Amino acid sequence: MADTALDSPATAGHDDHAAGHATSTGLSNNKLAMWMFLGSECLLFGGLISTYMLYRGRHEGSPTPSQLYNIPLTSISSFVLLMSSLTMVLAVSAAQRRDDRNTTTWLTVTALLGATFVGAQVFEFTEFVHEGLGFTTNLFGSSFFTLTGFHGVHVTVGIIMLMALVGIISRSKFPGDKAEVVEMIGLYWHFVDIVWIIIFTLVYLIPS
Amino acid sequence: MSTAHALAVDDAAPGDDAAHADGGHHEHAHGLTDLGYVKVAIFLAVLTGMEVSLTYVHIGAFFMPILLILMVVKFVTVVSYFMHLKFDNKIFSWLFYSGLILALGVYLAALCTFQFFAGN
Amino acid sequence: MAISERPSVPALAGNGGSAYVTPSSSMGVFRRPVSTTGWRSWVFTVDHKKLGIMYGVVAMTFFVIGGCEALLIRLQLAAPNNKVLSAGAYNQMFTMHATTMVFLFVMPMAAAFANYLVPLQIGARDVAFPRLNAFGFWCFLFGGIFLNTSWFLGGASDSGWFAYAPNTSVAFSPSHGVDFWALGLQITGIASLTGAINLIVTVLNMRAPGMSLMKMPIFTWMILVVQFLLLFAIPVITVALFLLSFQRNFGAAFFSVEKGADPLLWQHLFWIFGHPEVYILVLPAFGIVSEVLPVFSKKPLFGYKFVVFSGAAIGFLGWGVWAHHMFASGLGPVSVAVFSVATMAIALPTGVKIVNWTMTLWGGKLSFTTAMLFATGLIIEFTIGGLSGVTHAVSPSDTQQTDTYYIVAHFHYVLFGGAVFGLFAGFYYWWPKVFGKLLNERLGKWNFWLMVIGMNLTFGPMHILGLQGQPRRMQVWTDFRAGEGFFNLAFWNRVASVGSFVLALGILFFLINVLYTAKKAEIAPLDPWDARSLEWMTTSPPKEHNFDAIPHVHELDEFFHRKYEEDEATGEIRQIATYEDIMAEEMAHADKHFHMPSPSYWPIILALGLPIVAYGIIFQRILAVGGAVVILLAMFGWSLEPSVADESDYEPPTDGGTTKELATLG
Amino acid sequence: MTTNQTRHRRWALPLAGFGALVVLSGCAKDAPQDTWQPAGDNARKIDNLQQPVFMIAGLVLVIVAAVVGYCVFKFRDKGQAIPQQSHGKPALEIALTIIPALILVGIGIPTVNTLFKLAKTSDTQCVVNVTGQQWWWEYDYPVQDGCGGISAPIVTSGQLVIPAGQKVLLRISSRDVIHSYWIPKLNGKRDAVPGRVQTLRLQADQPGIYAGQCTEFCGLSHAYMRMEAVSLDAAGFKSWVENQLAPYEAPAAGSTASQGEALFVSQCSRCHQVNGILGADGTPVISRPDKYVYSGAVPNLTNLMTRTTFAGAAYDLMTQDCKTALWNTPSAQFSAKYLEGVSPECLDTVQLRQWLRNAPAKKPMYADPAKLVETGGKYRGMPNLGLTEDQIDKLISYLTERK
Ligand code: HEA
Ligand code: HEA
Ligand code: HEC
Ligand code: CUA
Ligand SMILES: [Cu+2]
Repeated sequence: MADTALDSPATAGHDDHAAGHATSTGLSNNKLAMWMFLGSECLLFGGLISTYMLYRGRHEGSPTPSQLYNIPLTSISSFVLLMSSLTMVLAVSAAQRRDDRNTTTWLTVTALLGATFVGAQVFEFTEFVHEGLGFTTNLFGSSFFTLTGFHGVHVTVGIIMLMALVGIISRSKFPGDKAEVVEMIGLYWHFVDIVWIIIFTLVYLIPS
Repeated sequence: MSTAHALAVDDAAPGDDAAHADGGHHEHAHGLTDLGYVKVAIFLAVLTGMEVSLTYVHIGAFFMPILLILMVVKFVTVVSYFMHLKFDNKIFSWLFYSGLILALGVYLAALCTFQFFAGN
Repeated sequence: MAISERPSVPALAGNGGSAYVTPSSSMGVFRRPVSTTGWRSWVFTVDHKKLGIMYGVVAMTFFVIGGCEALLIRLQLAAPNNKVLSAGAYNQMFTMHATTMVFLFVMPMAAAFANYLVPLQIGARDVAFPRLNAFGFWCFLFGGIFLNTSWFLGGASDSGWFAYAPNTSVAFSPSHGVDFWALGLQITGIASLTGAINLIVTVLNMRAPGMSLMKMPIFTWMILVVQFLLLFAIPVITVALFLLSFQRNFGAAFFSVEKGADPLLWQHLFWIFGHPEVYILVLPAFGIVSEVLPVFSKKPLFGYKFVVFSGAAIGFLGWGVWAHHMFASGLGPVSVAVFSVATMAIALPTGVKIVNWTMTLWGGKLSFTTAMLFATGLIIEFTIGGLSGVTHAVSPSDTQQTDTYYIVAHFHYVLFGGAVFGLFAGFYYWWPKVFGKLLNERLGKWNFWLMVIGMNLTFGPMHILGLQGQPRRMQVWTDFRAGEGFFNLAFWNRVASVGSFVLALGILFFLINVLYTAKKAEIAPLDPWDARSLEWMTTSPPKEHNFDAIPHVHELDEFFHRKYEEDEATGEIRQIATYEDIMAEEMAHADKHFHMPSPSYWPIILALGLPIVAYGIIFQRILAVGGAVVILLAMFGWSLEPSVADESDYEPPTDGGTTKELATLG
Repeated sequence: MTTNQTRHRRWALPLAGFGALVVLSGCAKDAPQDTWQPAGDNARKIDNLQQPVFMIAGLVLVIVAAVVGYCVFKFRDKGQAIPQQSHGKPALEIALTIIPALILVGIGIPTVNTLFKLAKTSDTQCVVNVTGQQWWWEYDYPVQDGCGGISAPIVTSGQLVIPAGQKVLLRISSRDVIHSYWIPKLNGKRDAVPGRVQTLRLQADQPGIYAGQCTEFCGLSHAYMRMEAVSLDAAGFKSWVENQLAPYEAPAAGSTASQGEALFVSQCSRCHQVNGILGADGTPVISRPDKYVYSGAVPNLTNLMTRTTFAGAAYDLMTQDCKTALWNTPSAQFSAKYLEGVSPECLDTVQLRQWLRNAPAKKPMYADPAKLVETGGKYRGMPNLGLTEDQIDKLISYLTERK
C-alpha cells in the first residue's frame, strides 16, 4: 500500500531541498491541503444533491421542475461557467510563466464570467419566485434553492478570491509563491465548475 | 512521464537547489500548452451542445444513460486537464477520488434504502 | 516568535534559551504579536504544543461539566418517579451530556494529543499550517462556549444527541436550544475539518528524513486515519446541520412531514456522519495504548503492520454500516440485512487489534504503571463493549435492544472503557513529556482502580436494565415495571447511580493528582519510561523548536534502537547508549537557525466572528452581518500576513537546519 | 498494594460487569418488559437467535480476559531479561482473523434468515392500525373478517387488545414526531414514522397483559408514553368487540352523571369524542381535536373504563392491588377478568381527578397557552381546564360509566 511517492524523498538523505518543496513528499503543503478540501467538498455537495434527488418530485403547490426550468438560459450560463474554467487555466499557465500582466487579465476575465453566471442565477431565482416557487414553498423549492444557492455562494466566494488575487498581484504584495496560489484558487474554481456540470445534468436536463 | 513523476521527486540530485530557490515549480513541465487548453475547452463546449440538444430530441430509453455518460466525460476532462490531475502527483488523485467515490457510495446506498422501502 | 537562536544554555536544562524577535506588521496597521511570556503568548500563539495544552485544558473542563450532567442524570434515575430534574431539564441534560462528552471532550482531547505529539513523533518543528491550527482551537473553544450559553438563553437543546427530525422542528422544540446546538456544532466542525487537513498535510509532508510511512509511530498512524475520517465525515454533518438550521431559522421544508418530507433523510445524514464518528472517538485511544503497551512490555508492538492496516480497515469499513442505528426505523429487510452483515464485518479488524495488544503483552517484561494499567484495562473493557456491539449487529435482536439501556451500556463501555481509558493512559504516559513532571503513581493507582470499579458498577448493570426492558432517555421509571425480587430494575438503577459517584471519585483523584504534581513533584528524568519513539528524544517539555537537530530515522522505534542493540549471536538485548548520550549527540549537531512560525492575531479574531454570526442568526440578524464583517477582515489580514514573519526579520536558513517548509497560507 | 491483591482484582473486576449480566439477569423476576421472556412466536424467533449469540459473545470475552489475565500474571516484570524484539507472526494473525470470521458467518446466516421471517406480512390474520402521537397511542380496528370479524371501526387508545394465538399485523404510523412501538414479550420495535406506514407482526400465545413503552425519544413526555397489549381468548375478544360497538347509553336523567354529561359536552367534547353522545339540541356531538391539538387527535373516551389505565397507560384507573391481581391472573381466567373492566371495588379515581384538576401538572405537556405561538395556538397534550371540584365530581361520575 505504501505509496512510493509518500516514502521516497524521506529516504533520499540529508538534503531537504532536493525537491521543489522542502517536504517529505516534495509536494506543496498548500496544494495538498486544497485537494483534500475538495475531496471533502465532494461529500458536502453529494449530500445536497442527494437531498435534491430525494425531494425533487415533491413540488405540491408550485409549478413542476420541468415547467420552471429555462433550459436555453441555463445552458448559456453553464457554458459561460465552463469557459471561465478555460480562462482560469490560462491564468494559471500565465502565472507559471511569471507573466503578471496576463495573469491578472485572465483572472479578471474569469471573475467576470463567474459574475455573469451568478447574475443569471439571481435572475433565474427571481423568475422562479414570481412563478410561485419560493424557498419555503415546498420540498422541491427548499432543496433546489439550497443546492443551487450553495453552489452560487461557492462561485461568489471564488469571485472574491479572484478579485483579491488580482489586487494583491498588481500591488505585488504577496506572501509566498504567487503561481502556486493562483493554481490553488484555480483548483477551487474548476471544482465549482465540475459541481455545476453535475448539477446541470442531474437537476436541469434530466426532468423529474 | 506523468506516472513516473511521483518518483522524479527524489531522483533530483541533492543540492539541486536552483528550481527551488526561485520559487519555480516542477509542475511546470506538465500540463498542456495554452492552445491545448483551448482545444479541451472546445471539446467541452461541443459536449455541452450535445447535452442540450439531446433534451430537444426524443430518444427514449437511451436519454438518461447518454446524458450521464456525457456528464462523467465532462467531469473527468475538467479534472484531468484543467485541474492537472492527469499530470500531477497521484497522491492528489487519491485524495480527491477517494472523497468522490466515498460520496457516490454512501449517498447512492442511502438513496437506495428509500427505494427498497417503496418496494417493500 | 520568528526565530529562535540556538539556545545558549544546555539543552537538557529544560525550556528556555534566549530568543530575540523582530516584529513585522500585520495588515500595515498592527504590529505582530511578539510576547513569549504572559497571557499574550498563549492567546496569539501558533505553537502546536501550547495549542495542544490549551485543547487539553479546555477539553478537561468540558469533561467535568459533561460528567456533572451525567451525575445529575444518575441522581434523577436513582429512585422511581424521582424529582431531581423536571422532564424538560432531564431532556436537556442528556442531550448536552452526550454533546459535551463527544464533541467537547473526547474529540478535542484527542486533538490535544494529536497536536502536541504528532509533530514530535514525526520529528517536525510544527504543523504545516500553524495559524490554521490556532484557528481550529479557537473555533472549538468559542463553539463550546456558544453551545453552553444556551443554558442561560432560554434552554439547551432537548432533542437528544442524534436529534431526530421532526422532533427538532420549531413546533416540537420551540426554545432556541436546537438552534444553539446546530450552529454550535457547525462551529466546532470547522475546528475538526481544518484540523484534519492540517494534520494530514503535516504527517504526509513534514516527517523527519528517513521516516517512511511504515516507520511512523502507531499513534501518528491512528491519528492519520482519524483525520481522514474527519475530513470526509464532517461535511456530511455539515449538510445535515445546514438543513436543520434552514428548517428552523428560514422556514425551509426539509423535515416538514406535512409537506411530504421524509424524516429518515435526517437519520441517514446523521448516521453517515455518526458511525465514522464513533471510530473518530476511539481510534486515537487505540493509538495511545498501542504506544503504551510496547513501552511497558519492553517489546515492539506485535504485528505493527497489521495494527496499521486494521486501523485503516476500520476507518474504511466504518463508512458502510451507518444504518445499523436504524434497524427499527423501517428500512426494509433487504437494507437491514446488508447493513447487519457489514456491521459484523467490523468486528474483524477490531479483533486484530485486540489480538495484537494481547500478543504484545505475551512474553514481555510488563511493568504496571498507571498508564499501563489503563491500557490493559482498555483491552478488557473495550472488548466487553465491542462484543455487545456485535449483539446489536444481529438486527432482529437489535429490535429488542435498540433504544434501551443495553445500548447505553454498549456505548459507554466502548466510549468510557475504550476512548476515555485510552486518553487516561495517555495522560499518565505523556505527562512528563508535556510538563516535565511525573504524575504521582500512588494517586494514579487510586485513580485507576476507582475508575475501573466505578465504570463497571455504573455501566455493567445497564446491560441488565436494558435487556430487562428499560428504555433510554426516560426521565422516570416506575416501580411497577421494575419487576419483583431483590435484584430488580430498581436495584440495578441504584447500583448504577452509586457507581457513577465512585467513578466521579476516581476522576477526582486524577484532578487531585494534577494539582499535587504541579505543586510538589520533582522534575522528571527525560526518559522516565525507557520509551521507544522520537518525541522522547528531546527535552521535556520540548523547546519551542522541538528538536535541536532533526533526527534522522532508520527504524521503527528509532529511539529504542539507538539505546539498545540485539546481540547477533545470543539474541540478547543489550543497552548500547543512554538517553543522555543520545541527546548530547543531537545537541552537538544542533541546527543554527530555526525557522519558526510567528504568532498572529488573525486566528482568534477570525474564530471570534463565527459565534457572533451564530448569535446573530438566532437573535438579531444585523449582528450576523457584523460577525461576517469581522470574518472577512480577518481573512484578508490573514492572507496578507506571512505565516513566518518577513524575511527581513531573520537571516534566512542556509543549511539543512530548517524544518520542513511551512505552508505560506497556514 | 501488593501484587497479589492487584492480581485478584484485575481478574475479578472486569468480569464483574459481564458476569453479573449473565448470572443475575434472570434475577429480576417478571420484569414486565423483559426481552428474554418471549410470550409469542415473533419474540421467540428473536430469542432463539440471540441466546447463542450471547453465549458466543460471553465465550469470546472469557477467552480474551483469560489470555490477558494470564499475561498479567505470567509476564509481570520480575527482573527477567529484555525480551526478543519480535515484530509479529503473520500466520498467527491470519489464523486469529479467520476464526472470528467463521464465527461471524455462523451468526450472520441465521440473522438474515430470521430477519426475513419477521418481515413477512402475507400470512397475518388480523390488522390493527396503530398511530402514535405526543404522548399516547391510538388503535383503530378497520372493518375486517380477521380478528374473528369486526363489523364497524373501533377506535381506542392506551391498551391494544388482540385475539390470542392469532397473527396480528400492526400498521404503524405517527401524527407528529417519530415514536416507536414496542411490546418486548411479543416482538421487537418498529418506529412510527410520520408520513410512512410500517408493519410489525405481533402474536401472543396466551391471554394476558404485556407491557410496552414508546422507545423513540419523542419530546417532553416520552417517558410517560407507555402502552399495554392485552390478548384475549377468541370468545373474550368477541365480547370485547361487541362491547366496543355497543350503542351509547346516556346516564339516567337528573343523576350526577347526567350533569357530568352536560359538562362533558360543553368542556371536553370539542376535543374528546364519545361515540353517540348528543348535545343539548339533540344532535350528535362530533369533536374537532384538529382545531385544538397539534397532532390533530385526542383519545376517544367512549369506553374509557374498559381500559385500566389512561393517558398513555401512564396512570391507573384501578387500585394497585387490583392492578397487580389483574397482571397476575393465570391466562385461563384472564380474559374474563379483563372484561370486567374497572369494577366498582377496584375503581380508583385519585389519579383521574388529579388529571382533570390539572393535566399538565401530572404529565409534562405543552399546554401553557402563552407558549403556543410556534404551534399556532394548538396544544401538545391536554390543557388545564380550570375545573372546580364540583365539576370534577360530576365528570368523574360520568366518565366512570363509560364502560
Ligand atoms: C467508541 C465508540 C464506539 C465503538 C468503537 C463502537 C463499536 C461497535 N458498535 Fe457501537 N455505538 C456507539 C459507539 C461505538 N460503537 C454509540 C455511541 C452508539 C449509540 C449511539 C446512540 O444511539 O446514541 C452505538 C450504537 C451501536 C449500534 C446501534 C444500536 C442501536 O441503537 O440499536 C450498533 C448496531 O449494530 C453498534 C454496533 C457496533 C459494533 C459491531 C462495533 C464494533 O466495532 C465492535 C468490534 C469489537 C469487538 C467485536 C471486540 C473485539 C473483537 C474480538 C475479540 C474478536 C472476536 C470477536 C468476535 C468473533 C465477535 N453500535
Ligand atoms: C464520550 C462520551 C461519554 C462519556 C465519557 C460518558 C460518561 C458518562 N455517562 Fe453518558 N452518554 C453519552 C456519552 C458519554 N457518556 C452519550 C452519547 C449518551 C446518549 C445521549 C442521548 O441519548 O442523546 C449518553 C447517555 C447517558 C445516559 C443515558 C441517559 C438517558 O438515556 O436517559 C446515562 C445514564 O446513566 C449516562 C451516564 C454517564 C455517566 C455516569 C458517565 C460518567 O462516566 C461520567 C464521569 C465523569 C464525571 C463524574 C465528571 C468528573 C468528575 C469530577 C469532577 C469529580 C468531582 C465531582 C463530583 C463528585 C460531583 N450517559
Ligand atoms: C384541548 C384539548 C382537550 C380538552 C378540551 C380536553 N382534553 Fe382530555 N386529553 C387531551 C389530550 C391531548 C389527551 C392525551 C394526553 C396524553 O395522554 O398525552 C387527553 C387525555 C385525556 C384522558 C385520558 C384518555 C386515555 O384514554 O388515555 C382523559 C380521561 C381525559 N383527557 C379527560 C378529559 C375531560 C374529562 C375533559 C373535559 C373536562 C378533557 N379531557 C378535555 C386533550 C383535551
Ligand atoms: Cu413517543 Cu417516545
Ligand atoms: Cu454505529
